[in-house]
Amino acid sequence: MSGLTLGPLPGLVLSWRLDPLGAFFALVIVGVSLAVTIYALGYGRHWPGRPFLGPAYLVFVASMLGVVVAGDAYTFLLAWETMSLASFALVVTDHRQAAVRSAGWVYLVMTHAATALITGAFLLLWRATGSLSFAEWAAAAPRLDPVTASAVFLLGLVGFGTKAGMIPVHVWLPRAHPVAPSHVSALMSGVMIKLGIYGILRVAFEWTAPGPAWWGVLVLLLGAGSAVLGVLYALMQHDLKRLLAYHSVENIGIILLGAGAALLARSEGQSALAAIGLTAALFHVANHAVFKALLFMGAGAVDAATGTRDLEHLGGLVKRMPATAALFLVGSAAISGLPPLNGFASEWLTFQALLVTGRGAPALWLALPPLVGGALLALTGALALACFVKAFGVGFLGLARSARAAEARETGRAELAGMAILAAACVALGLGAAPVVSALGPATAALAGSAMPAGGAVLHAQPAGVIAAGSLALPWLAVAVVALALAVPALARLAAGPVRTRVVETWACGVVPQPLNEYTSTAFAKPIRLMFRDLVRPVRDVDVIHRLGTRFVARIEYRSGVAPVFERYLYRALTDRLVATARLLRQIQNGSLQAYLAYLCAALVALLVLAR
Amino acid sequence: MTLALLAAPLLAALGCLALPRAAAWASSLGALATLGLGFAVAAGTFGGTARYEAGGYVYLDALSGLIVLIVALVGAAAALRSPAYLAREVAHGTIPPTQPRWYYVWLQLSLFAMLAVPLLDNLGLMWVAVEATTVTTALLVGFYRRGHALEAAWKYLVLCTAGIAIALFGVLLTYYAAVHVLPDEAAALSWAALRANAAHLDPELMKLAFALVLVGYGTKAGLAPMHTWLPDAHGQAPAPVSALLSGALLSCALYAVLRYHLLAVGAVGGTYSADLLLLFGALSIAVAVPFVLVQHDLKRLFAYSSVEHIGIVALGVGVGGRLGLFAAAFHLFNHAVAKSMLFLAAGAIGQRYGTLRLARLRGVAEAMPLEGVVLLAGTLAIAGSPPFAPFASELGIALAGFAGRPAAVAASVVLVTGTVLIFGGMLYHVIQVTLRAAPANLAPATPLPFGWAFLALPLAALLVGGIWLPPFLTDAFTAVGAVLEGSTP
Amino acid sequence: MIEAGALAAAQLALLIAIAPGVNGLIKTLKARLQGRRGPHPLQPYRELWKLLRKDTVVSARASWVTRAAPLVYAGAIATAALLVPALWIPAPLGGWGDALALVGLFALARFALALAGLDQGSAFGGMGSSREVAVAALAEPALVLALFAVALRTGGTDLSATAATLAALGPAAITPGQLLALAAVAIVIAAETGRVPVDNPDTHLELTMIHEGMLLEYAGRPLGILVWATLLKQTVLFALLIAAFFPWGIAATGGGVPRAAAAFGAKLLCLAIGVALAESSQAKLRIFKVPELMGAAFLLALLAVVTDLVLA
Amino acid sequence: MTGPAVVDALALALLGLALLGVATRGLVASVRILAVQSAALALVAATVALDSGAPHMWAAFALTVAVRTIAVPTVLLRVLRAVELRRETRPLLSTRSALLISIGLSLVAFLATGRLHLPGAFPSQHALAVSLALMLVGLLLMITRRKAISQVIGLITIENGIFLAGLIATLGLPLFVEIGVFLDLLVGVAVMAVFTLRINERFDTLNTDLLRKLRG
Repeated sequence: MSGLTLGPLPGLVLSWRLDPLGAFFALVIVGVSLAVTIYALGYGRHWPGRPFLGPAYLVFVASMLGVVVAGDAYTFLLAWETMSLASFALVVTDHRQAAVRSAGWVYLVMTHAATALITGAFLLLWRATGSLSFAEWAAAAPRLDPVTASAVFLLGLVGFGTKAGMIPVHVWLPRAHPVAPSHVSALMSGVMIKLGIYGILRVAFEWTAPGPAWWGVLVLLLGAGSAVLGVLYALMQHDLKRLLAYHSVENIGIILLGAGAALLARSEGQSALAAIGLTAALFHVANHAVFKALLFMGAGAVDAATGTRDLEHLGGLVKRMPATAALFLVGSAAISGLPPLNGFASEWLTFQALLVTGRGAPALWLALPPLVGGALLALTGALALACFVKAFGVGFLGLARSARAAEARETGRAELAGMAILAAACVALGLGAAPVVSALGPATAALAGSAMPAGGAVLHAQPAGVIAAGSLALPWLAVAVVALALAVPALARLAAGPVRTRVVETWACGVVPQPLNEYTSTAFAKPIRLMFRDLVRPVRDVDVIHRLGTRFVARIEYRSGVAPVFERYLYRALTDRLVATARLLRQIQNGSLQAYLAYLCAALVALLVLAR
Repeated sequence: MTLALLAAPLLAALGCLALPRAAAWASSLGALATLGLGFAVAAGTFGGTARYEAGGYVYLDALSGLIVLIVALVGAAAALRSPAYLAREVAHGTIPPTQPRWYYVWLQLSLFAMLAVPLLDNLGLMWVAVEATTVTTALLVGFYRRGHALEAAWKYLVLCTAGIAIALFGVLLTYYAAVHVLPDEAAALSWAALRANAAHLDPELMKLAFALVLVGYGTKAGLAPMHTWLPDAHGQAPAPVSALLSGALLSCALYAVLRYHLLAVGAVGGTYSADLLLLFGALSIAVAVPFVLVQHDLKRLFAYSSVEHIGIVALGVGVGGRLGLFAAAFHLFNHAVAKSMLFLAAGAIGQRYGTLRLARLRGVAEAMPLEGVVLLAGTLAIAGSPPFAPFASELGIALAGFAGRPAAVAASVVLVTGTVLIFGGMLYHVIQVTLRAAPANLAPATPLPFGWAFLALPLAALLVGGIWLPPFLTDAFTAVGAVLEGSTP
Repeated sequence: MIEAGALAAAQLALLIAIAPGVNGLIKTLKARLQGRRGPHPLQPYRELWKLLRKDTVVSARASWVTRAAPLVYAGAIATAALLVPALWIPAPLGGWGDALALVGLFALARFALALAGLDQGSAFGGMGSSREVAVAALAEPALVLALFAVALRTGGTDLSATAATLAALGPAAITPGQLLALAAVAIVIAAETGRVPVDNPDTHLELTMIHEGMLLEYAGRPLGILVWATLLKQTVLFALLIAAFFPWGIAATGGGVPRAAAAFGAKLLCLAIGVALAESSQAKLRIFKVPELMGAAFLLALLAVVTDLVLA
Repeated sequence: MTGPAVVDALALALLGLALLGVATRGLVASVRILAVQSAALALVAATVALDSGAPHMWAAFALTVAVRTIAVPTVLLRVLRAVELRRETRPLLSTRSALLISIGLSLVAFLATGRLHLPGAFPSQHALAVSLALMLVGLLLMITRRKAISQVIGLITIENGIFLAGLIATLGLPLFVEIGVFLDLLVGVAVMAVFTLRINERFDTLNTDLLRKLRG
């Protein structure tokens, strides 16, 4: 593949290679991009004159492929940053709005800072190995000294983690994803952030392997934190796309839980266990790519049809946009981890990975993180279910909460085709979980040293030496659920005879139900908001506006939200301090020629003393 | 040919004096001639062999060639852009119609001085040439006789004259050291002769001499903490002059520092001068950070970025090694191309908006698509974002640094950290400038002719340069690296 | 194949058949404990039969989600009923799904019902859905951690294998960790089945109900299906408790089934008495006190894990 | 007295004059001190010329007298008269601290050059240290004074230091270099004078405090 000798620096030739891991990611990129492109063919009609499939989009997709086929650090960085810049260009499509510009800037700066951290990791590897070739790094990994390895790992984890949207370096993600055109959000959230995972896997499993146990523990902690906080923040959102963006944070957390378990198992030399965790992580990468792209496209269709993404103004779309609703429901069920769809399959594998890793850990402090991680994964799954009951239930069911929503029209054929492909993929990846896991064998074998055993149609989390692990045959469960669900009315009819159905108005204590009576998105999330208030720090603000003195209430305005903890206490504090320091340092250039001459004199005197 | 190269701007200056009406044409012709001859002269040096010309007064090696190339390119761009730019200033009434003629005279004279710096073998004459650049460009900086421009020119003049005086002391000390070693007094200031005999020079004396030259020429090159004139001068000069100052003048001054660096390496040995370059390079990067983060003027923003990049080049030379020196030469070239492009874009924007205050510039991407794209992409490029060429050169320096001694590693860490912070600051401002909605009361657009040649072409070159370098340039930077490594006599 | 199908049908029929009875038993016992006569233990069968024969009423606002939800709910729970070994090992679908699949199927059922709660645009349904998913979110981590605690001893999440391992151990299966996990699962089951102190299954007071809120718009046959499926869910959870903590007596061969049936019945009776005692001795919690209870369950499960790890 | 001893004495006198300049706040007096300084420099040139017998040192002497002792002070005095300035008001440092610092700077100069071995130079002990000290003191003058004209005076003090260093190099610098340096100096001072006048015309003052608009 390296017939072309490109590269501006001496001895630095752009190189390409495709190994099993890269091939897996390339497949995800190509598959999802294909569906998204079909969708965008129709979606672009809503915004005439915008180059939705223009050069930036093509460069974006191509550079994502470039990232996974890059064979050396320089090629990788080129593709990596091209990907970031192209996606930035797409994010700021609506750049006249201040929020879009600010999101674009935050995104660009964070991704560039991340690139710098990645570059730092690469520089350390270069110092240690004298090469920029990924293959040579992998070959030299066992000889890497532990301090360098840990530094590389940490730099890579934070750098790639930023792209992946790992908490606490996630803040760009919920800003940038909602403001981008939806097909771009779909690609960014579905595919691009996964390349952060790609990088983490390369760093942790190939270039620095094998590391100490605390790496795995750290990744587990970050994964659990991202998963739980991500889903909690998602629950607090009313903007459908922002909600989906926070779910990306959550799912990255789930992927990291699998990867962390694998890292931990590998540090203990148990490659058979590591294979389960890694398979779970990779499988979830593909699954999240599929259903998150599907959901973002659905949100885009809703946005285009109703002009809003605010759940409080949606509702009733299941009747106005039945196909979109059905496809969105498939995505919702998949992301909520419901059998027999793909989300359940990979989460089940993650549970198993956490369990077997905890079981196999040699010490209590190494066993507890994966096991508690499993519990937090359960919490995440249940909260995700709550969130998508909210998203689908409030957004698509019940009564329309706004005129635009009441008059929404079904989206176009191209959009539906794009979504249908991915919805079908959700089902296929779930039912075909066992063959998918077998197909992931080469990639896991390359990274973890062994692959999960292929088990025909049944998925076995059964590492050697464990007698009774779990197994899962989603096709059969699906058959059972469907058969029994169909049998229930048949049996009831058989036993009790036919009955008639009457259609009447919903009971609302005697009045005709109004959209105002419906449970809102805010109200739906309230129990969870209160239960987890110490974590998410909700804020609310009630303004009572009076008329005629204080006797008559004209209007009550209620605003609620979540305190931006990370933004306020981490980033805002950091940037404020930076800017304050910068303002202070700007006194250097105080306009006084005398001061400038004094600097010159001071430099001269210092050098004179130094040269002595 | 070298003499022809020197004669071209001089003749053009005379032409401007003699034919006041056709001054713009004379200047443009001179610029074209300089461009062509500069290319030819530079190309002749990249083979890797050094040679004397013009009776021994001119010494040409790849390092001189690179500077000649940069001066010719940037100088030609500035001179060719000037007529349209000045015509607008005259149309706006900013300057009286009789004044441009003097502008062209000073411009061509400063081009002459800048071309002389890399060509002259004699260190004393080189000093004279550097001083001549100060005097001529100071007149250009103060060309708008507004208060701010005068203030900037005054500070520029005083600081650089003080600096250049210090450098002269360094030249004297070098002469002291040499005159004992080299019998011929004329040879005692010949750089090539000194380089050949550098090992015999008194190390203590050369240490002091290098310190003085570093502070002296460093002032001119814009190395912190002597950089303070730079943002004022770059900010207040007419845009083509800002481009010239940033792209060509700083390179010339740094060239002078590098010549002494080579002497110091030969005489003192070890890493004395390289460490000082690392120190000043890192300091320049660090000093630029706060001023880029909090900034109110577009051209000053780019001026501080110039401080940073000259620092990066100095740091690259300080790091050394084949890769580091190649990358330093590459970076010097990249900076000259990118920064002159950005200053020209800023000039066009400033004329359209009637201001350079960042708070009042908005919607450039809509109002002036070419300038907007170039501003945004060019800022990304100069801020060190892949896939543009400056990233490649910065990465090369960082790679060399990380493979080097502890001081180089530390400096590289400053490099990486500093560039990230500066990226954040520059992009914050430039995104606001380019992407906000444009004001409604903007003057109608009248694009400057050949905008693409001055803006799009360099941008494309920077983009390609991140992926592929023409063999011509690879050879050039390799040869410069070889000179800086000291492998050619 | 046919034999396996017959066994599956037998277990499913058994669990479906006894589900209303178990609830009737609990109600009767509760009433007796509270000094009332209470309803007949077979009363639930009569009510279900009545509902299944009645015409149904559907909201004009409802979509196909309202129609499909009972079927998905019932289908998912019936499938779950095939994953638990009740009288014999292995469970009918033993090799095809484990304890986590069971949790997943319950989640599927909950998802369908919670959506149905929002489908008619009524405030009560939304409230029920909202509370149902919130409480479940708190219950699930404790459940999974408790299952992990069991799995740490028995080797995995396969319920048939778990039951077999524990049954083979006999009284040695009782360990401190196991008891702590049992307590955790018991609390979770109270939440999952909508029992005191989390929910009161006997009330229809709008502002306190959780599960009933989602069913409010259902009537006639679909309501009957939903109620029966909910009762089946309770029985399946009891069976899970039995299989994961005290499966002694479960049949490994066809000959052991009668003895296993007796043992299973006795254990169900014990559970019914326990539930009745628990429901009679405490009041329903305010909904925002529920997290504390679930936190306690989580801590118990965590302690169970730690105990298992330390003692292993 | 031998040549080197005379040069040493003159060098110390130059340093003394420079310190006197630091202590002086009258502008006309400062220019006169500068002229005296330049005259002393001319004497150094003459001494070196006598001692070495090099003909072109006499050229240096002549140039010094012509440019430094006569031309430059005349230009400066004329500018002073043109802008009607008398005193350097409110210097940034008190005279006492300025003097203390200039003594400190002189010590640094002696320290930096103390160990230097000047093989080819005129055998004077202090000349090089004094020339470096003159440069630093000149810088200090520029730093502490507010008037544009004072800064030119500081700059010329620096130039004097450099010229002293140049003189004691055996036979001076090569002639063409020296001429170039002289011309440049002349042009430099002329351009600075032009700007001084333009600034005065624009701001109605030579107080550089007003030249502090460009910041940050």
